[in-house]
Amino acid sequence: MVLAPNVFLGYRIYMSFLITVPPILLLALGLTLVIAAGEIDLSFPSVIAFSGFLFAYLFKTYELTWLALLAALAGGALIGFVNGILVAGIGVPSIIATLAMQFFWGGITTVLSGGLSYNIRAVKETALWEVFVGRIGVLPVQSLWVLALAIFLWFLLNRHRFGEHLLFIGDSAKVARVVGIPVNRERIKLFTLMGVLAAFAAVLLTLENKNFFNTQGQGFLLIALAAVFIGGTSIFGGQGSIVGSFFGAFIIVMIEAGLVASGIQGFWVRAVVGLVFIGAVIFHLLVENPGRLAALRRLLRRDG
Amino acid sequence: MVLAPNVFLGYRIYMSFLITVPPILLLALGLTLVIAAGEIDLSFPSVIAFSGFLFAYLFKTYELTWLALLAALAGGALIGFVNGILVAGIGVPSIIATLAMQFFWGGITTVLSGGLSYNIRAVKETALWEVFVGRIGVLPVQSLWVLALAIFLWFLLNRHRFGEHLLFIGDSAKVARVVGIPVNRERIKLFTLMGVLAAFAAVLLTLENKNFFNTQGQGFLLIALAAVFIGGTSIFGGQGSIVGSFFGAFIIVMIEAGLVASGIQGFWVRAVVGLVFIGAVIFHLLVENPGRLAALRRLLRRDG
Amino acid sequence: QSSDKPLGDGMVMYMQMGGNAGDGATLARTTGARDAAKAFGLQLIEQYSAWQPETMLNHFREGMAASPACIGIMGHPGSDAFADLVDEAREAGIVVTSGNAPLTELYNKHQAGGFGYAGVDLFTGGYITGKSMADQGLQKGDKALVYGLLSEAERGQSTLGLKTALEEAGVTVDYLEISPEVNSDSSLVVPILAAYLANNPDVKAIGTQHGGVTAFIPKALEDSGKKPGDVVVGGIDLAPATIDGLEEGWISTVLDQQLYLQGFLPVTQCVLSAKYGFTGLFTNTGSGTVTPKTIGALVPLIEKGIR
Amino acid sequence: MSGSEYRDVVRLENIQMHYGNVQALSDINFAVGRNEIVGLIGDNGAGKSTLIKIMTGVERPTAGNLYIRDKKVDWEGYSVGRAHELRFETVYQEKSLGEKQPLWRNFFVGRQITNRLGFIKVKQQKQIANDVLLNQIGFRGAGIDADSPVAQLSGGERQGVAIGRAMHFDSDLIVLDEPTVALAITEVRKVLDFVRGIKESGRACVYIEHNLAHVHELADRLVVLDRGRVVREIHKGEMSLAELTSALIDLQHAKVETAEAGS
Amino acid sequence: MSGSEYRDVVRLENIQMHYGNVQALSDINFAVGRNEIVGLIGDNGAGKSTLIKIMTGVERPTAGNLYIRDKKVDWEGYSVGRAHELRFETVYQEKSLGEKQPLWRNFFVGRQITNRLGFIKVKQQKQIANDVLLNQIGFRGAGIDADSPVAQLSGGERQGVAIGRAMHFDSDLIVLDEPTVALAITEVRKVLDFVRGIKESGRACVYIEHNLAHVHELADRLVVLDRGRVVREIHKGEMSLAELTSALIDLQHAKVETAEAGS
Ligand SMILES: Nc1ncnc2c1ncn2[C@@H]1O[C@H](COP(=O)(O)OP(=O)(O)OP(=O)(O)O)[C@@H](O)[C@H]1O
Ligand SMILES: Nc1ncnc2c1ncn2[C@@H]1O[C@H](COP(=O)(O)OP(=O)(O)OP(=O)(O)O)[C@@H](O)[C@H]1O
Ligand SMILES: [Mg+2]
Ligand SMILES: [Mg+2]
Repeated sequence: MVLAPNVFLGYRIYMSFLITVPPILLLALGLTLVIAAGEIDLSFPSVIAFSGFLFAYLFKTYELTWLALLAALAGGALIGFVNGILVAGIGVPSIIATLAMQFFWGGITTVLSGGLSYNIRAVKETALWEVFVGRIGVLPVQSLWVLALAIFLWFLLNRHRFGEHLLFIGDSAKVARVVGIPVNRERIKLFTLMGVLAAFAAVLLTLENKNFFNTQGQGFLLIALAAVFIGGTSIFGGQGSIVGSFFGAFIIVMIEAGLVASGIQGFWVRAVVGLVFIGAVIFHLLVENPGRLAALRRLLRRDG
Repeated sequence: MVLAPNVFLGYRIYMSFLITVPPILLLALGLTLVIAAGEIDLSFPSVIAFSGFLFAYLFKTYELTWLALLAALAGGALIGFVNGILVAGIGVPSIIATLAMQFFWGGITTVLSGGLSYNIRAVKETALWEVFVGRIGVLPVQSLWVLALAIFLWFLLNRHRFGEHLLFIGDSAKVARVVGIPVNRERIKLFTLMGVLAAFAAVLLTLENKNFFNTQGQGFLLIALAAVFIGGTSIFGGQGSIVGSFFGAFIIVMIEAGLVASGIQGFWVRAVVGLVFIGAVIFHLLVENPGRLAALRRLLRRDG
Repeated sequence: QSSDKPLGDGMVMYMQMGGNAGDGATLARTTGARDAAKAFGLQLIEQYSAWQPETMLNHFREGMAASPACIGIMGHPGSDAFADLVDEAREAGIVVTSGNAPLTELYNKHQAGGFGYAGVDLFTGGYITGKSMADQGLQKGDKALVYGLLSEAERGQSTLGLKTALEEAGVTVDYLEISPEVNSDSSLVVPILAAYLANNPDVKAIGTQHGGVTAFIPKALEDSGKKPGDVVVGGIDLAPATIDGLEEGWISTVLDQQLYLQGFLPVTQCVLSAKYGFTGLFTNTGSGTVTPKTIGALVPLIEKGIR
Repeated sequence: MSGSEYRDVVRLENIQMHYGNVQALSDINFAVGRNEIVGLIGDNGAGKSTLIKIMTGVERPTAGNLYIRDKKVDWEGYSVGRAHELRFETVYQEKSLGEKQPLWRNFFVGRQITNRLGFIKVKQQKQIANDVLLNQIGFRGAGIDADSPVAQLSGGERQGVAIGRAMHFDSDLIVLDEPTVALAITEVRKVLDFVRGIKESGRACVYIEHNLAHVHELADRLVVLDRGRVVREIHKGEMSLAELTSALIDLQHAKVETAEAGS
Repeated sequence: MSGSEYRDVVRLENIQMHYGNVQALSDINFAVGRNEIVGLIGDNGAGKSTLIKIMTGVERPTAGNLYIRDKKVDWEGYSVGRAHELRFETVYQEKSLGEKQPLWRNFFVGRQITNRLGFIKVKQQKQIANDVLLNQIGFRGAGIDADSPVAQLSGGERQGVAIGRAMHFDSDLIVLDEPTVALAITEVRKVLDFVRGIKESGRACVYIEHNLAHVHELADRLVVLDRGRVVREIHKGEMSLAELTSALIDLQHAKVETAEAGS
């Protein structure tokens, strides 16, 4: 950012972030809850494709708008629910279950769409478009939606019974059972919620692009996860930072753009992204616990 | 397999698997140890690229063979060691550290190679080639190497002090410390070992293809992880099945080849892979614990 | 000698399709190959490699193990990587033919055995796009961004061609590499290009040979406050969004590889060579660009995944 | 609820429990009366914890029936949450606190004070938790309050929190699995007083404890488990502490002998 | 090794321990003589476990020195593994068994019997582990042997394994943090006999226990910790059990009063 002042002084670049970040942010927020509960969801890229397809198909074929939105959300809920059943009901570890489901639903989307992408330019004329991805002045409306959702999810995680249950489940599922939390039902709810959030991200993305791409969502896997981790949510569960993920999503999107704007040469960008990523996380850790550096020095001599 | 008998009755397809599987198997074996210790490594795709580059570059430019092999292994060890320092020394959770390092080393490889691929057909004339990827009759030699390594790693995990330490660390790092295991040093060793195994996979791959591709390895991420999980190693650490990963690697490679050969339409393959994957894991679970199905039924009424 | 049975009856062909089932740079090839397979009555087995060269090599090995009549390969791994494998396949009597990226050495060696090529010369394709951009009003000394995949040796050729053509026209070229995330999900390109445009307000042209990226350039321009025609844009492939871009004037020129032919022709080559021993044909499937003026007629076909 | 008519707060009938090949409980019958303190004693591994886990909804037995307030309860619908609703409160032997969570959450988890939408009244919860910590449990440790995460507590402090929680939710049946473990003398006294208080306020308690002096003094009835079976019931006053102790030691010797004879 | 000349097995000097803002220990001096059994007592959260964790290499103090057999030890090189090498053996209050691992691994982990290449002699380890389980600890539980994973054990059985392990590696200093917790009567007796045996065989022991009857009987010297400080040392015979008990209770009352006066 420091390297390219003229870029980051203009408002336009921020408006562009306010368009790109919302879908990623939605995913990151959902993942924050999932990870806080000690689980993981890798199936969301396929929700982005599947729900995006449902929406675009219903709009293009039947000119449905609000119903298409509902169908897309229901599709996401279905995928999430299936994940939940696999994880909570059958006991498949979530990393495996959701990975398999990513394959499955991604494949189903390709089959259903016949591999085609859809152009839904006409959607721009609908009220739906104005409500979700229109502009207030220069401000993209979707940024307000995700802001509201972020606040809601903060309260859900930190102030609601459901969120507390997730935190305890992530802390120790055994303890959670013993204190009377209906562990499995909460897990099913959690995955379903994640599916709905991903589906909403899919709709925002499809509306904004006015196009459904058969492969949409696949590039979001690492980015959304990285946003959560950069934000300081621990992979070990029992703790999740909605605020951290909020900023994490912006940071991860801005890193590459910032590097590009700063004029770093093509091939270097990715290596520098890796460095910035690890640097941010280490900075986090050291701020929280300055003893680490000493520990590191000690380690290289003899281990504790 | 049932669907394409003519393909799977011939010996040739198996010889082809004995070429395709070894690099994936090496990765899966290494990951089994890593996951048994409660960690994860996502950086190996970049080791495949980086070490492959070192090997190909040194061979092409200086006609080094054994030294090029050594350099490639050393490169893998370096990446693994850095991972270890980040995880054990600084305390970055391994999923984040290795993800960032995947970006970083992948980027570095692109920078170093200038984005070029290298053709090293001349390597076929070297003793190195014969020793590692030659043929004994129709049998690819690399299959013997990985078989030997699999046996060695089985003993390392199940019968060696180091393996026992990994199992305890994966079970609970706190307990491991308290019983006197040098947790962090063992973790560094573990990641270094994983780096070396991935580097060896890189060399086998590069030798067999007689080419270094700048993007090589990226397709292995999910496949190698899936092999480990299909093999029954638990994501929760404290337990790892080398034998399971061994068969898992074959199964994962054969699933797709089998589906393709069976003439299933291209679009369906991905969806069916997902189904077979989840089916295999669930089958595993139900065989181990037949009570699950009852639990599932119960769940849908009221939660325990 | 003809009979009631179609020409390819009883033949099996393994064919590498490129990326992932249904992605923009792959779909029309699949459609073409399927149509040809239906027409000739042969059994087509599709292999998708996510553009990974080492996967293409493995797919070849697996295909060879099934002893099919023919194998259609992608050129990405290069002649050297394929050389021994193709030799082996030829010895086993399997016809091999290629597409998308030329394997000149193998073509020269095995042409007599039916080794053909259907595709553009990647460098030339890029070069044509660059020329076409230069023709749309770029001046000496203008600044252009080339956004490509030089890190992938074969696919990078088209980027190189693009860059060369622009440089020959006296344009100053900035180069940016496409990251794997953008490669698999092009919507992520928008903020990156927006940032570039903000930092380089004087840029006169953007060129890419990535189909997904092409489709999103109009959005990036719009978000950056540009008007259609402010920046000369050259791209590739006719995704629905790209057509929009052309129609609205955001995109100035697009290379049409005619991917359908890259599917149809290798199957044809296979049947003809396996049945009648014809030699390999070298077909350039695309030397033309589509501009806002010529797009109209193509739209209906594109929506069916043909063009 | 406690006003309705019933004889036993809880009754288990012909309970069997297998863990894989291990038979932890065989054919157990066990009941707790309305205003009764039942001491459950027996060797390590006798099955005491397993029994109370079944009783309070943590585990589901392989066979057997459960009656609560004389009404048969379906296992399908039974869980720890349900037991809470039925006014059963338990201090488990295994850890039952979320390590990373602050005390105020641990205190109320599963029984949060919420508004109608399920949002937690944090202030109120903290206040009550602080009150219980300071006044009922009597923590004076450096810097421990409702916001401290459990991970910072000493072994005894954790045990104290678990018991304080049970004390607070004043229930009809209180199940204590070795509650005085890890507690210092004064705290032990508090727990014993608490158990006496249960009796006085007309409620029931199941009390597991290896310290015979404690159970002997408090329990109305002692149930002795041995290798998954109820081998003896002893009513208050039937035996002196010394007699009880030697009876139990005899039991163990007998066991060793039969085991040796059997092998 | 035990033949060499030294006065104290271990000595801690001016130990400070902060956890963030919490000061768990302030300026502790604590030594254990060659053939001495030291009882460490005090309230919950007084700092007993913290002190022995520092002594045995689990935690590193914020300040202070460590002397082992009168030689100063550098904290940098000190760890649980090192303490084992120096023949210190500890039973910690927190769990110290790998849940998913079989008992034979838990028994020897960190001190495996291996060949020169580091490969474990499994048969030998299992044999010894089985022997200790059956004969020394005296498990008679259904189906518990060297191959059982810890997750299957009852609370007391786990404690038994941890102590059995400490008994087996016959060391110069044995540190026991509430070892009788969760054990049944006969097992408790075994532990007490074990501690007596330590003394008889000329070795040393630090013994933390809330049951004053036990420590009072066994310890040569009692050290009383209170809120991170050593507040009292009591030598054998100096006080009767009853005096000791009331002294400790007085101490706590005094504490409450100063705390209240201070606030
Ligand atoms: N990891 C930690 N972080 C913060 N505070 C801690 C930590 N470990 C211990 N403490 C605090 O230090 C103090 C001493 O704890 P310690 O475990 O040594 O007590 P103890 O004397 O063993 O008590 P008990 O008899 O209950 O086992 C306690 O107040 C505890 O809250
Ligand atoms: N999850 C489990 N899997 C297998 N066996 C188990 C499991 N839980 C308990 N057991 C076995 O069941 C028996 C009874 O265990 P339980 O915990 O009920 O004993 P307990 O009477 O509470 O003992 P303690 O006094 O030591 O706490 C033990 O032999 C134990 O090994
Ligand atoms: Mg118990
Ligand atoms: Mg303690």
